[in-house]
Amino acid sequence: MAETPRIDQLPGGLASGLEAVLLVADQPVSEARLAQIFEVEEIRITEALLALANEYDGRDRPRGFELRHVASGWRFYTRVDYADFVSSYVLDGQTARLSQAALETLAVIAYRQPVSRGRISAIRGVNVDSVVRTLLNRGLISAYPDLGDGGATLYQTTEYFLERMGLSSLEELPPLSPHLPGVADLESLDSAIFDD
Amino acid sequence: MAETPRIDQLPGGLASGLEAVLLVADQPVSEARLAQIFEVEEIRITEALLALANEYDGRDRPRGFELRHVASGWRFYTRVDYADFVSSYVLDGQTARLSQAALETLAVIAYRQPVSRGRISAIRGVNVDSVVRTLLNRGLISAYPDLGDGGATLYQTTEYFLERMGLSSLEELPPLSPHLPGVADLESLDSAIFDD
Amino acid sequence: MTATVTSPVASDDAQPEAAADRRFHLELENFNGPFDVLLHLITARELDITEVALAEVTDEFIAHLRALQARGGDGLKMLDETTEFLVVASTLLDLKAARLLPRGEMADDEDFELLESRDLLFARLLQYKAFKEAAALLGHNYDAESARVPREVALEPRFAALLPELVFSISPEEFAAVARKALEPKPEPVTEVGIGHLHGANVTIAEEARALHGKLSAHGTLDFGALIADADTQLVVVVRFLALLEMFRQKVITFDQPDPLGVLLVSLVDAARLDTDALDDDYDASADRHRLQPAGADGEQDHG
Repeated sequence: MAETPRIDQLPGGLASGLEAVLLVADQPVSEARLAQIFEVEEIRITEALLALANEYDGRDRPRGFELRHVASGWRFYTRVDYADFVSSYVLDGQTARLSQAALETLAVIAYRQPVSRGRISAIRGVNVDSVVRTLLNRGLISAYPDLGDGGATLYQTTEYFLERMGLSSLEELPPLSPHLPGVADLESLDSAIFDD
Repeated sequence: MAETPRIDQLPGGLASGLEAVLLVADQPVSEARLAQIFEVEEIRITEALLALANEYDGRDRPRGFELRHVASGWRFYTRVDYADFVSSYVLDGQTARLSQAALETLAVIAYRQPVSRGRISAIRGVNVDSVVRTLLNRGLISAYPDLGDGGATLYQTTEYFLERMGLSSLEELPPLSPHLPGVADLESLDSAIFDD
Repeated sequence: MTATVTSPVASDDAQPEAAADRRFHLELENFNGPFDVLLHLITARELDITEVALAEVTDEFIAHLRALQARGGDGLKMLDETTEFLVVASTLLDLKAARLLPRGEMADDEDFELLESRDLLFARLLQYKAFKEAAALLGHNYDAESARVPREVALEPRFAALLPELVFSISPEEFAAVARKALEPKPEPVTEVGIGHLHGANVTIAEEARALHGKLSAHGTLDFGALIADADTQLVVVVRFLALLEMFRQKVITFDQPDPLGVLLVSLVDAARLDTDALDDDYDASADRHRLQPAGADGEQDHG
């Protein structure tokens, strides 16, 4: 790139360009995609985003919005401090809480995906049909693509799950309790008893 | 109002509070409404908004967004200088066809309007947030006028939808078979799902 | 908040007289199944999960099971729940029984089996505990994130206008067909959680009883080890054991165990008494008879 990228010829430069694009984004936007749009190196995007996020957090005052990296990219969010005011403006399904049963089921799916309802039931010791339906409706889990082997439907968490949990990837999930036997052991444990 | 309003006790104060609410506002928000939300005099809202708009226009750099007063209130818009980049983001990956998911969602809205996203999700068994946004962007549906009851946003089909369908009114939509569950049944279905 | 489990009766801790009254009384609806109850019972006693005072916990657990059954309710759901509890309860009972017997040397396979079933129960309990902790973390994250709202608003008109003209040529009739399909009640997904996973796909007490009957008819007397030598899963072992208990009740066989924790000999006494139909009635809910659930229970699933 010998020429100056177009974005650098504008008064606000890359920082303002990123603000504009992220303002219309209705889902996280990856750094790679932004690099393509602005025709600059990805590293410049990363640096600019980090600087922006930093600036919003309080160069002169903490802004009402923050820039966060969740799921697979960056997105504008309202800042927690103003949650009361925001929620008095928007009241949607967003804030509906998850039941204990839903959270436990979600945890099993998050750590064991892709996983069948039978396996989840075995781990939780109860039937999970209706809870799985709730999680599907909420968009927190989805059916794993059919393997075509006639096996039971498997479930996995979605990108939206990552967003809702404020995680960038599944790797950020904290490890399960250290007392737990190794994952491999449990797999065999599960299948020894509960395979149907 | 003898007491200090809550918003003035927060680090970013009214300016940041306004940023937060306007960030998630889907349509222009009136100064009266904002005054209500923040429990301050309307004149303070007006002043704060003007100051913000001014700040975005260039105190240190022209931001990628601007705050504009349109007919019914205030809203964030992208700054026109960056329109090229925003367009290339918006157009990327857009198709001229409605996906099957979008079509089904549209059908549910057409026959059950006005209807909330939660209800559509319950009917379709998946999260429909992004599909609903696509339909909104395409002008096929619109938000039902706010009932002011703090309930979830409801959606309805638009005139443009009728035009595209070649219909002159909703009554011309072919009737569905009589065995489909009536609205009452769906109510109970929904509550069963959401109470979980 | 290390390894503690939120106790639905935690408020009782504030009252000394409630702490003294260690009797088991819980809001059943607060629990998420047998592991939840078991965990609660253990933590309520501040016991190390690996050194549970089995006898006490077992008694309370059985009491809980009774309460659960007394509660009644939707047939299939009750059956599911009850059977889940039964698995845990029977394992606990097994272990309790072993504790009551004199401690001996590890004599044979049965001891190992007992140990194995204990380990299995604890492994499952630990596993559940780990997931419960993970759930608490996720719940915390979820609630924290609820305080942030992502920007997701409709496109500004000038960008919406840029979108390629929609190809949208569907007749009203086709559109109605789409609506019909979308609004139709979805068939319930096949439940995988009947009692199928308890008995495996095709392990039933009646069948195992028939098989055991066959073996015993051929040999007259066999020790338990021989009767389960070809069992390829723990489940088959458990089911055969239950089958033997039933056969004992029907006076088909007798048991003889010369030494504590020694070899368990099983002898056929009256082959003609075996009534496997009765076993179907009692145990096999996937057979045509459904004695354990009210006739015409709603939400019955098709297992197939």
